[in-house]
Amino acid sequence: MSEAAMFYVFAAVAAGGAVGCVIAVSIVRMALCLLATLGAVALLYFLLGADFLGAIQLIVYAGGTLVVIVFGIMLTSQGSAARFLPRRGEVVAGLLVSAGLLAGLTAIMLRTEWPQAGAASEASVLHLGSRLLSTYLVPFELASVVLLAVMVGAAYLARPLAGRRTGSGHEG
Amino acid sequence: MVAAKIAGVLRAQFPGLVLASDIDGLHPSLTLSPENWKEAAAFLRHDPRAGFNFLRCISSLDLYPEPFIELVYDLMALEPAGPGEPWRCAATVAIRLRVPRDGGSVPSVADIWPAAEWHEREAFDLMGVKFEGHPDHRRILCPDDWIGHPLRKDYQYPTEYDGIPAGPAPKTSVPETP
Amino acid sequence: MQERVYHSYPDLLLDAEGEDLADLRTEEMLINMGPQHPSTHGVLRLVLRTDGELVLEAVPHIGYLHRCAEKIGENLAPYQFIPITDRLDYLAAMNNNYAFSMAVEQLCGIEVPERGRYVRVIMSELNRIASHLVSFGSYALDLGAFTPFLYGFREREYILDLFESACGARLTYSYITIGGPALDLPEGFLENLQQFLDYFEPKIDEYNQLLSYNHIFVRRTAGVGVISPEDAIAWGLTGPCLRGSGVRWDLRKCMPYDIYDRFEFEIPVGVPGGSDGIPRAVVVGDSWCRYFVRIAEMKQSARILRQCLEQIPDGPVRAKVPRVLKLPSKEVYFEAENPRGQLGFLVVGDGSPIPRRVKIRGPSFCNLSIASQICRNVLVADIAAIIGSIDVVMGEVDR
Amino acid sequence: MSTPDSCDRRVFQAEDRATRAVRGFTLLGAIFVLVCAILAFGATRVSGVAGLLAGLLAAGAGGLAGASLLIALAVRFREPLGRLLARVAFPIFMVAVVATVFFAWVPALLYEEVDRLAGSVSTASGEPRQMPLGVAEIRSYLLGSCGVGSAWVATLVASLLWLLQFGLVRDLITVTGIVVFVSLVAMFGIWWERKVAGRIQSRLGPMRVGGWHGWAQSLADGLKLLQKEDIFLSGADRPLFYLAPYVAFVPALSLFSVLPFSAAWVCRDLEIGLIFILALLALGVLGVLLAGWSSNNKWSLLGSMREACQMISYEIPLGFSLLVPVMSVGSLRLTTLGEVQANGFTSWVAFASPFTLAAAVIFFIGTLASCKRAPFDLPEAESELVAGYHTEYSGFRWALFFFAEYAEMFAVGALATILFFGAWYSPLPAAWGAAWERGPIWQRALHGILFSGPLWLIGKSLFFVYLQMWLRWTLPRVRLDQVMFACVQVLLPLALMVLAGNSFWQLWVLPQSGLARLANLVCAVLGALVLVAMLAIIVYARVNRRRLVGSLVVEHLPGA
Repeated sequence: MSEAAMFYVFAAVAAGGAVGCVIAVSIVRMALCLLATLGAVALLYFLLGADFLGAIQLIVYAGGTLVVIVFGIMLTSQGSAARFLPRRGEVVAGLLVSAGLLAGLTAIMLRTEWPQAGAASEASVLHLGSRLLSTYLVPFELASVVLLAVMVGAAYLARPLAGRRTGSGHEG
Repeated sequence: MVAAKIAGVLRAQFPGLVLASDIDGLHPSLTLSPENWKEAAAFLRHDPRAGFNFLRCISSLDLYPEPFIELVYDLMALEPAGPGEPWRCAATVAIRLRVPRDGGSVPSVADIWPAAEWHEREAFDLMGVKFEGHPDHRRILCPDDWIGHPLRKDYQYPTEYDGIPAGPAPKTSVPETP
Repeated sequence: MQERVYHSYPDLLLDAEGEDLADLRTEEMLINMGPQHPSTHGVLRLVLRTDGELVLEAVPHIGYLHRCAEKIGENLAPYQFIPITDRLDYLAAMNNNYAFSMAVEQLCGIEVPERGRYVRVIMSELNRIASHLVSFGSYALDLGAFTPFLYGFREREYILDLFESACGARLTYSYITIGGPALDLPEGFLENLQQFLDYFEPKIDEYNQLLSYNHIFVRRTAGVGVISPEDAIAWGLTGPCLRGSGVRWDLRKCMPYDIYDRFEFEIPVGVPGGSDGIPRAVVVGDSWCRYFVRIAEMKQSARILRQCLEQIPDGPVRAKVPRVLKLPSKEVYFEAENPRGQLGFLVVGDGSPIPRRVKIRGPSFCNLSIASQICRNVLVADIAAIIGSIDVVMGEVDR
Repeated sequence: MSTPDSCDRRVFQAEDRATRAVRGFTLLGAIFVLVCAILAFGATRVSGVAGLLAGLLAAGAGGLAGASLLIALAVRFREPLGRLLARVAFPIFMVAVVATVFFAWVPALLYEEVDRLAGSVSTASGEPRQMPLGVAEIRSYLLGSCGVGSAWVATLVASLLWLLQFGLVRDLITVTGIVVFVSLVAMFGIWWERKVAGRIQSRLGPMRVGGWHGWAQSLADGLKLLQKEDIFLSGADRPLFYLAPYVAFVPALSLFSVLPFSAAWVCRDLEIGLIFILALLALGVLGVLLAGWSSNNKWSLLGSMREACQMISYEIPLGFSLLVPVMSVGSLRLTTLGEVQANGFTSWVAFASPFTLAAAVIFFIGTLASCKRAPFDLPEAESELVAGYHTEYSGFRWALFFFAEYAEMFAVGALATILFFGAWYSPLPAAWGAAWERGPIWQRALHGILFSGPLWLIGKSLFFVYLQMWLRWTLPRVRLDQVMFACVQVLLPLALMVLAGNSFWQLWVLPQSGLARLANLVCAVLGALVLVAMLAIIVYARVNRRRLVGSLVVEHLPGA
């Protein structure tokens, strides 16, 4: 029963955060709402016994991506001028798209046969690791190739900087 | 001695420039005419016979009730004396310029001695001398909206500043040395 | 104005010609550093134009401590003006008293007795050490090392105790006055001074171990804010700022006043790194050199003090000064070597006891004027390192 | 015309009125609590969630009422109380330390007792019993087989034991314990830092509040900060500004929920405990970012940008250095990581091979950066950025940042201990004390003190906290580009090399081979030498302190 209560609380926070993220005007507040959503989803993972997924969610999305987003906002725009005011047409289009998405997702959810949740296996990280390096090796490596491509792209963008040592003469 | 030599060189180089000289006093100085001051300053700075590379100070004296303000440029020529040896002072001299109190101006020498930049701003701020061609001709010590130039002898003490009341003007009394 | 090439920080976004290397620049920001900021040493205000951490330009704004000391000087007799000189460079009040008294003595032709001269030298050299100790400590503080600050103040405390025993004051002494020091030295002063010197001299090596040769400290200061000797002279820098640029110029040695020609001492200057244990990264004229000149000067001052202890004669300390000291209608410009550079006084008399004009050349004022030139294209953290190495006292800048 | 005296008297009268009001409310509250307690526990059988809630309500209300009663009494009798406290401060302090340790042990013993009780009841009745026993069952058991004489006492004890059967209650107790522990660690850390700084700088540090070396200084500071005005800036982003301290504090606090204090002393022993801790360390930066942004102050913004830069960069070498012990042990579970180091000094992971030792050093440097400790304290560099991201904060919100910082300091110290330096084990091999582990209670206590237990973990973590303080009060601050240089061009390649080296070591060097033993011995001796050198410095400084510090300072030190 307490798990159900916790589920509803976290789900409400996640949904509320998502709504807040959409309707907030200040970009940094959007980021904060996103933090609430991501954190609540991580808590849902913990509730499901998927500790690894929850922790990775926190590291990658909340601790990594979100920090980079906020950092980027701070670097590029000053003061409370960082505001996002969409036009009416944009709002309507966004509403239409999200309504369609909601309908599609609901339809899929209603049709799917969901497996009953079992107890999380004891050695889940071990299990996960061995699966990733055996059965799912190709997708795993593909993901790393994508990351490599991103890194190459970033290096290309920053090429004028990399042409010389940024470390300066003092650093030897 | 040294000041006398400089006076001679200046007289030879710029006829009519040196108006007066006080060589033997506590503060050896030459009074120049302000018109050619810029050229004379460049000469004093760069010519090997003078070589005054070090501007120690620019003082401004109010000669009230005479209608002049006198600017005193204290110059010094430093030269190295060899490795490990202290540098030598080849010569010192003070240059005086007389500027009319009201509306008078002199050419700025901030491009010849960068040290002059702040000294000239100070002279403008406190004494009200204008410097032509100064790169940043603003007040330096007083606030930008200050009225008057405090070091002038006829300066009226303000009774208030931005609504802040000020006390009466100070009285001068002569105490005895204990 | 001829284009000067100042040492610019081998920066992140500009190449050697100052051109943009990338369009990764972010929005420029104007930041007000001061007048209340921990590392502007009082009420200096710098307006920084920054691009992220990179400071493109720093414009000093001064005058927040302006009391128009020169106008006060025109309204007081020289003897009354002595306490005002305390408040110029309030970390070296003895030296200020000394310089102003000497200027007035030259104007009026007063001869100070031998013992008085020695007492003045002792006091001014002690105060030089005290001032450099504060400078050493606060510079460490600017760079984030808190402990040397308290070490500096711990040693300064002994000096202040000595001053207190001599004149009763610990900051604004008004002890050296026209005609010599106001009082003779108290009993036991010279013995205490001897003890202090024995304690203090080994401490300097300790400071060097703790801070001067610390790797992080060297990396923070070496090569930062380099002033070439030509620039240093052209901008009228004096004191450790001038000597840090390698110019061996010290009024006490080069144009000795009072009895300084009787002492043996050296003029420490900035030297390139790599020799004598000087860290290799050091460039002549950088912040480290200016800092280290002060450390070395403390040693020389201690040396002068030891010679004073040997030479000081007995006798009166103060000359006979007329009860009402009339200043002759003459003019004198006198400069003395203060801890921060040459403090100059132009005193003009007009036959009355009140001077017609007192002009003060504050060394910090001239030293600070170069700040905007060397604070270009540096990091925000370097501003603290550069301003701290120039070591300004705003009481003297603003007068 | 009101003289100062009459003014004072009026203030005192007002205070008396307030005291009377507080006392009245307290009395009412106490009566209410009594009624609740009778309702809750008076019945012979209370069970289910309703009973649990009633019990919690009663306990909470009772605690509140008791606290307000104490406050009222303290306000009323503040002067004699103050005089008394000044006399007995030191005994109280020592008693409090002992009591804290004791109260930390009690719940563990109680849990054990309750579980044993449940086991014995189920065997007695011969059929499997569901875990929540009724109060009546416990009471009858207590009256019957335990020989508790008084029925009243049995009822009371039974009610308490009944509560302890529930996981939620145990969690609540644990979380309360963690919050109290973190507050204590933070307050002790702040006081200790000031004392350490004082001694390093040849001064005394706080000496007044509390009598003995100003031990109550942090307490007084906390009270002061609670009373201070909560300043809000007109240009700031209000919700973010108010929220940011909590966003910084909560991850720091949550760190302790997975941090094992010993093999049995852990709130949640997650299988991926290490990753969870990394995640929380990464989350802490968000609070700092938001604080800097929402303050609408350029210095704060610069500070938080520095923090973000530094954190994102140093997470990478930090993560790599954490992988080294994970690779050696083969688990992400913190208790497993700790338990392999039971066999004394030489079995500590840091001394297993040169690579693990290097990883420990990298980890320590990385934690300095992630905790914003000198020489990496750029985000709050007071001489450059005024106070960095917390420039505009005041009062308790400001204190929360400090609580978070000191909690994080302790947590990373504990993490270093668990991963590299023998976790909760003493340098003595555990085999020597194996017999005591299951002996009577005094033997178990001795075992906890001598061989393994939370005290060892806390002690070793505090040593690392001390190291951080020592560095802070010795070194100047590095510059931002140097921080980045040190991370990207020094630490990162080093961490990668260590990681690769450790992999090869694991592959090729057999655990009991001569090379492995030699490396282990050399590393352990190196570690011991460092420790001995530090002790030697302490002794040297102590012996020569008059010469080193100067007579002026030493003669004012106590015991000079």
